[in-house]
Amino acid sequence: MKQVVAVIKPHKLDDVKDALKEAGIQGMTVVDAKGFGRQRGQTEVYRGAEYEIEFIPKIRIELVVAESQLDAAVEAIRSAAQTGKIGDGKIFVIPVERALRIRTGEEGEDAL
Amino acid sequence: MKQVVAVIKPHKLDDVKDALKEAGIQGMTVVDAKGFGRQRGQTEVYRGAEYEIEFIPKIRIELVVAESQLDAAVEAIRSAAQTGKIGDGKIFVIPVERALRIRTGEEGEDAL
Amino acid sequence: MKQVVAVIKPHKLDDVKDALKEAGIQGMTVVDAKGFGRQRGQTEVYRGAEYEIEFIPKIRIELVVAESQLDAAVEAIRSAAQTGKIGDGKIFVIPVERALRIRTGEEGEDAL
Amino acid sequence: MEISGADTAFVLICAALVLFMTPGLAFFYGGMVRQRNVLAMLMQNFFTISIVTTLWVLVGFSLAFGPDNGGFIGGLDFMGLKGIGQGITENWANMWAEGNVTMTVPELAFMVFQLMFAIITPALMTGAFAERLKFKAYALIAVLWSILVYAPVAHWVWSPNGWLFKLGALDFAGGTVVHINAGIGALVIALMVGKRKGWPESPEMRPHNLPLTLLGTGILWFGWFGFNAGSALGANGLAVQAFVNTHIAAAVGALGWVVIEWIKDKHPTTLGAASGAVAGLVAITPAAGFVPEWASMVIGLLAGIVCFLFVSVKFKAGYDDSLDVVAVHLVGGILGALLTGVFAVKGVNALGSGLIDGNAAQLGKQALAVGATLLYSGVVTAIIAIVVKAVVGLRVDEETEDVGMDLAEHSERAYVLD
Amino acid sequence: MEISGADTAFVLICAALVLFMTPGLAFFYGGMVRQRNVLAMLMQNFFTISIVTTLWVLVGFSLAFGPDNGGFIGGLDFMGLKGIGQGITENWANMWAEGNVTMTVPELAFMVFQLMFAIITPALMTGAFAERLKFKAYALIAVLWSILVYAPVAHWVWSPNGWLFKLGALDFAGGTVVHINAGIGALVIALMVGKRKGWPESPEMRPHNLPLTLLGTGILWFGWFGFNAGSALGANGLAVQAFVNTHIAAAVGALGWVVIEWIKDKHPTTLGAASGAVAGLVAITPAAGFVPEWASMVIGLLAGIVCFLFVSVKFKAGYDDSLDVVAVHLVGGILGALLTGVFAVKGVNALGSGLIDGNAAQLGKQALAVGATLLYSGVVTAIIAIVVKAVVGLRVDEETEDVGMDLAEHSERAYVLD
Amino acid sequence: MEISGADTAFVLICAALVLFMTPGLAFFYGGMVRQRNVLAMLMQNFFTISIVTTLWVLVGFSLAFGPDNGGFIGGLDFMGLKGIGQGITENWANMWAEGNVTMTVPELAFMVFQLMFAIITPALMTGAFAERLKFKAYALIAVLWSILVYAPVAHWVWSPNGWLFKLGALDFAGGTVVHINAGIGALVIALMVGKRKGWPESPEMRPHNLPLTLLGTGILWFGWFGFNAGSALGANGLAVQAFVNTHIAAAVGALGWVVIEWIKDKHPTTLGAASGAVAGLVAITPAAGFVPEWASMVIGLLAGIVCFLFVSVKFKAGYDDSLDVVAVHLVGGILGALLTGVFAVKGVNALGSGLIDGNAAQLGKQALAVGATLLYSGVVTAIIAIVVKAVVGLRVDEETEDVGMDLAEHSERAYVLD
Ligand SMILES: Nc1ncnc2c1ncn2[C@@H]1O[C@H](COP(=O)(O)OP(=O)(O)O)[C@@H](O)[C@H]1O
Ligand SMILES: Nc1ncnc2c1ncn2[C@@H]1O[C@H](COP(=O)(O)OP(=O)(O)O)[C@@H](O)[C@H]1O
Ligand SMILES: Nc1ncnc2c1ncn2[C@@H]1O[C@H](COP(=O)(O)OP(=O)(O)O)[C@@H](O)[C@H]1O
Repeated sequence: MKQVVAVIKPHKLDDVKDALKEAGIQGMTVVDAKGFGRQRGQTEVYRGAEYEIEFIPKIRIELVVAESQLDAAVEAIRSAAQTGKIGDGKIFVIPVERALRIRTGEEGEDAL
Repeated sequence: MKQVVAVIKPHKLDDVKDALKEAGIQGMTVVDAKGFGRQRGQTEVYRGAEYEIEFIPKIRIELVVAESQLDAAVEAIRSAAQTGKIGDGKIFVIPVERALRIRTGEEGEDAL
Repeated sequence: MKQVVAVIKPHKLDDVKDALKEAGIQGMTVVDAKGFGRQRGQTEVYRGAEYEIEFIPKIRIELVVAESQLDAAVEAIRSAAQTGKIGDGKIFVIPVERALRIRTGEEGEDAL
Repeated sequence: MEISGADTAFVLICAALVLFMTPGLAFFYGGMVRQRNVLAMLMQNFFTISIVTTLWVLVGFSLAFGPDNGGFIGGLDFMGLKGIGQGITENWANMWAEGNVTMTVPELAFMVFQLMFAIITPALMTGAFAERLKFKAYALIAVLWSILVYAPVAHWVWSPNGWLFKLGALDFAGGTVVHINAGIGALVIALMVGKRKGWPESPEMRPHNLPLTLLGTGILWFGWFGFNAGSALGANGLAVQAFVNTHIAAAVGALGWVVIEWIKDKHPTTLGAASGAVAGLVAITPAAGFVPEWASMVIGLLAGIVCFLFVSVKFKAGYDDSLDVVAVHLVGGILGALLTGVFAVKGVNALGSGLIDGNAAQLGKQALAVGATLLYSGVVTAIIAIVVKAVVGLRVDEETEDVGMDLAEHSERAYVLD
Repeated sequence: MEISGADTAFVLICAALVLFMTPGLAFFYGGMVRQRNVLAMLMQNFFTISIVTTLWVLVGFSLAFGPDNGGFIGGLDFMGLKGIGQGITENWANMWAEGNVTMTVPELAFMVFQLMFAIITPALMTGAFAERLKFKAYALIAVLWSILVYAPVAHWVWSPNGWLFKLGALDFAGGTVVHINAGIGALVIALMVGKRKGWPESPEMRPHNLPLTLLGTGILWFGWFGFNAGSALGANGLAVQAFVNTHIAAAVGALGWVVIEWIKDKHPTTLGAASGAVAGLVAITPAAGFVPEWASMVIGLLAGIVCFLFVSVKFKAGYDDSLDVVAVHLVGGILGALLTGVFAVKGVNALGSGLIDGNAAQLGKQALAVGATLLYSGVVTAIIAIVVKAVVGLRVDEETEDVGMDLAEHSERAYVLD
Repeated sequence: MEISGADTAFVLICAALVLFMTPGLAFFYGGMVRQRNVLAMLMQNFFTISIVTTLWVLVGFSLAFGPDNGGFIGGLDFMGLKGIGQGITENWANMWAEGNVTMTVPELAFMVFQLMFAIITPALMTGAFAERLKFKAYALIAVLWSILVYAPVAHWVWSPNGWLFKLGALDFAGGTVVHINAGIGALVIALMVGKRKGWPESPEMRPHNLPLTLLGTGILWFGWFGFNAGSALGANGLAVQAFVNTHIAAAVGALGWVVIEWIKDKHPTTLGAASGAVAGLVAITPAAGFVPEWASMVIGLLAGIVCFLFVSVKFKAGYDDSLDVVAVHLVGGILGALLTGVFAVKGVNALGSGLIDGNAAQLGKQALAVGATLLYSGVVTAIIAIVVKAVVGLRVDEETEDVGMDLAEHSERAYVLD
């Protein structure tokens, strides 16, 4: 099993979710995040004082998938999240040793 | 060392924290999250327009534990977070290569 | 590639970001978190009822770096985030198998 | 009879101010509950306006101020506001003349000013059983309570033929009718619906939005000028006196609460300042048009201290009065009602004179009014709660408590923040 | 001529109340949009105050209430408030005498009271095209609309020489001038600017802060007393009647909306209570000083139910009226204008009598006033929108819609929470 | 002496409006600080009400309006409001007659109306030293400042025997007494307490809740009608004039600020609209009852532009005036005081005539009043701050600044959101 962590633009969440659903992914967990990277943030101005905000609103998605679904999941995210403009975000893949469904105690791929 | 990531129902946080404390776990980091899975969200209605909200409020807990404490930690979370109803959440275990306590610079299991 | 997860004090975020920038790190993703650990929270009092709040506001930083930059990144975070007082937080290092830039599809260290 | 333009302008604006208090109360309470229940709190308060307005027009006003039945309740002559108009009829003037009251504002102005009081009184109760009473149950309680509890007690105290009015009990703007009445009702319902899950140990039970509570406090303070000064029913010296006393008691009430908590708990808090101001306002309500300014200071100070100290009783006694309606409104109301009997002086208002003015008997009358309200409201509220429990149940189920009433009862979420 | 102190006090305070409604409206609307657009919503509303005040002083007041030109528009004699002063000149009094109106407050008081109406009317429209209209475009629309649409329609209905005034169309406080006028304008602009990206399927389009919306509702309700009762232009029995009717319709409007949605959607909602109250207030506006209390109940109830049912039309018809300005203000306004023609009775106000008072013709006059306003405002608004589109464009670009107007248009972020 | 019902109604409601401004100010400021300090901000403002009310009743009112001592300060005859009652005594009337003022409202009404001004003035200062001044230090400063600075300056300007009153300096509603007074005091304390950690480079110093700030703006605007129009002390033509001028200046002030920032910074902002409105309100305060409407436009416009431009001075000069009390209140106040000397015309108010009315000398008097206030308030505030620093210290420790004053000083958290 692998953990896929994707950082995407907030307004792409719905598209990504739909793409993952279509790819047969059953679950994911998301959190609101702020990203720092090449993308320049909108400048904010309060009473004439300018603030270059280096952290930009992002969504962090995390999903654990079976090895067999990994490529489909990554591809689903990539294609749904891509706008082609700077700041589209990243996908990382991390190894997972165990997975467990709290409700039933099922382990492994059954838990996903 | 292992990283335990658990996604649980928000109102179970206190119970889980207490269970982990009892199991001898000294620290953890939590974030507010939204989960997508089998559990159906509450429908929201605004001026007659219904919204099926697919993302449900969850808490994401993350704790790094020594190998020796792993099973105790997983079990503590599982038993405290379980309601038996759909949406209880998941526990994932991920390998950790290094740990470091910022204050002292201690490394490894001493850092936890 | 490695994922560096750091939990730090909120008011240290700017310092840490600057230190990472100087260390040549190009990107990171942060989320607001609450930490449980040795540090005691401020007691809150509402109409005479005292609440010992065990969860303390923290910032969780996550960055994926090339092996070669790992030590520099860890050191940058450690030195910038350190106040020497309890609750400074932790740094964890986790193996990453793949990285992908959504915009371009680049993979591996090029994606960072 | 002639109406006075100045008095009419004043009473109308005051009525608007009192109406504004109910949203104010909603925010005051809403900020103190957990995020997941804030809309439920707002809904109970806003919806009270709808329920009570409808009932008051149909029958409540008549029960409270219609021609008297034995000093206990008004008749049905004014049902649907029959005969209540844009002027002052002889009929109406005569009724008030019996109580030595001269009306200078249109009947409908008096009606609507009183309506605003009828609205806020049941709304005050919502703080006690917050975060667990079914909306359906609350709606039913509000209907029954407004007719069976509020209207009679208002009649006793403010109708020129009410038995407490005739007895000479003093209640300028609603110490008994509003605060004690709501306070005891709130306690009874809170007891019957039981404690919130996790109360009192859970740290979750913290206010979710104190700026919202402070907003409510600001609106309440502002509106309370209408409540108390408007109760003079004219733009005269007495209104000014009530206005000044109201402001002083609120300010000193906040001072009292903050100072005592600073000493006891080591920190002065904004919630303390807000609570103390409201405690001062509650306690001065019955006294506002009867006591001199220095007495308002004393009343405010005592209210701030006593109400603060009383809050801890709920932890010892084990009843879950979520937002301290008992400590603030019941205790503050009783304090104010009794102290009116102490500090009223003829020099301020010819109609009332208390202990320090050489009239010890007044204190007895005040105690009687307090006791009668406690007893009547307590018993009838209990009966209402029993009936409502039987019909629709009082309490939401456990899952609703976990998920929050906003989603489960109202299908809404208060904040959708990125 | 003598001015009346009581009437002046009343009208000034009412003017302050009406001004307070525009921030209230900003919060009512601001709470309903997505977080990323809340400041844009607030800005459009607050800035309307600046734009309209400037124009009204310079020229708008004169166009609306200056010496008549054929019943259609006022002359420029009062430009820059020339001749409008702290008292009542003979000139001014005579102008009103032609319409059988006796003025008892200073000219400037009337001017500023009317100004507050001129402000809120274009502000009402902002809810319809929320979350996508460029600020620059809105500012331009507000300038043009205020002069080309609002001023003439106000003249028709409220100037003693306006053609609808002379015809005897009844509009106590702005059913046609304010609500229908804004409602049809809002619809036209919403149609021209097009749907929001993702509407209606995206679950993102939920209100981001309902307590803010409820705050707006509380302020609107409070301020509406100034709007309707103040329209009596004096502290008299008629003001009291309007006050009472206003309150009743708001309360019953909320009741109506909540009950019908409870039946249909299974849940009573706070947004429903808020919406119903506003619907009731809209519908009673033209009627407040003409109908008896029971009719206010009927009007409020119908408004709550009809406006709720009408909300769904936009989904079927496919126009994106973001915050239901059409369902609430246009439909509520038409309902109120027509029902004024049904329920007006001489016993309440000698100036108006409707169907139930034996004067069926009134209904025709009301329909004519409605139709004329719809036609004129609809057409002129369309022309304005076409012009503005040509000059600066109407709609923000897609990226702005994604990122939010607060950041893109105003360089600000509403909340910076830890 | 007879009191006027209309004037009493008006002044009482205006007093309520002015009281409401202090919570309004709390939200205006509270929205602009970082989340971790919002409650501290609210607390300082709300608690000012308690402190000043208590002191004013005990001694402040007497010092400001008691029988004169050399034009500098009032005597102690009215301590504890002795002799101040529900009517108008001959004594009182005579005192005012010396200044050619005729009082038509109860003494207590005047007292409480003035009290509301005494409250908001120190509260205005809290914006300058926000996010770092100890609560204990603030409380002490408020006590001393209210007696040693506010009361004397109020006496100079508004007591019929004050030296500036006699000199003929014009200050309709508090340009010197309120805004310049608070502005210079704020600057002195801000300088003494030093910069916030991280100022000005940290992006953290952004407003945390602009809708809250806009709410404060709405309340301030609404309340300011009471402030300025109420200063006519009666419901008369002059009150109407002041009301209209106030509204115009606020609206045009917002316009001025937004337009200049739009040009300079490329974006029109909601905070700019809010700030400009307040700047306009500040500048019109001394002038409201003396100048014609067109002059209010000029004053508002200049205020919006000048105050905006002045904000940047703090970055150059290096003083940390957190929320721009200097740029808005000090600069706006001076601008307004001087422009009153320019634009006052006898046609508006027989009591004042300025440069354009052929009375150049008035400008000198205005400058003298400004200078005297700056000097006196500046020096005495500095002494107070030195004393308070010695006794309890001014500044919170670094950890408190990091964690936030809400938690460290008040043991509370503003928002507990899921
Ligand atoms: N090395 C990294 N580790 C973790 N997150 C990163 C890293 N680099 C970028 N990110 C995240 O990805 C987002 C987008 O990166 P950015 O450099 O702005 O553009 P792009 O995605 O086009 O490369 C950032 O805002 C940040 O949240
Ligand atoms: N594959 C997954 N990866 C990450 N998180 C998941 C995954 N599947 C489920 N979750 C999280 O677990 C929560 C519960 O899952 P759900 O399918 O609703 O019920 P259950 O826990 O009973 O299996 C989800 O809301 C989501 O936050
Ligand atoms: N085992 C752990 N796993 C994950 N996060 C941890 C762990 N232990 C501590 N933390 C995080 O680090 C923060 C600081 O830890 P704490 O024990 O308070 O002090 P210190 O950093 O000085 O050891 C905690 O608030 C928590 O967020």
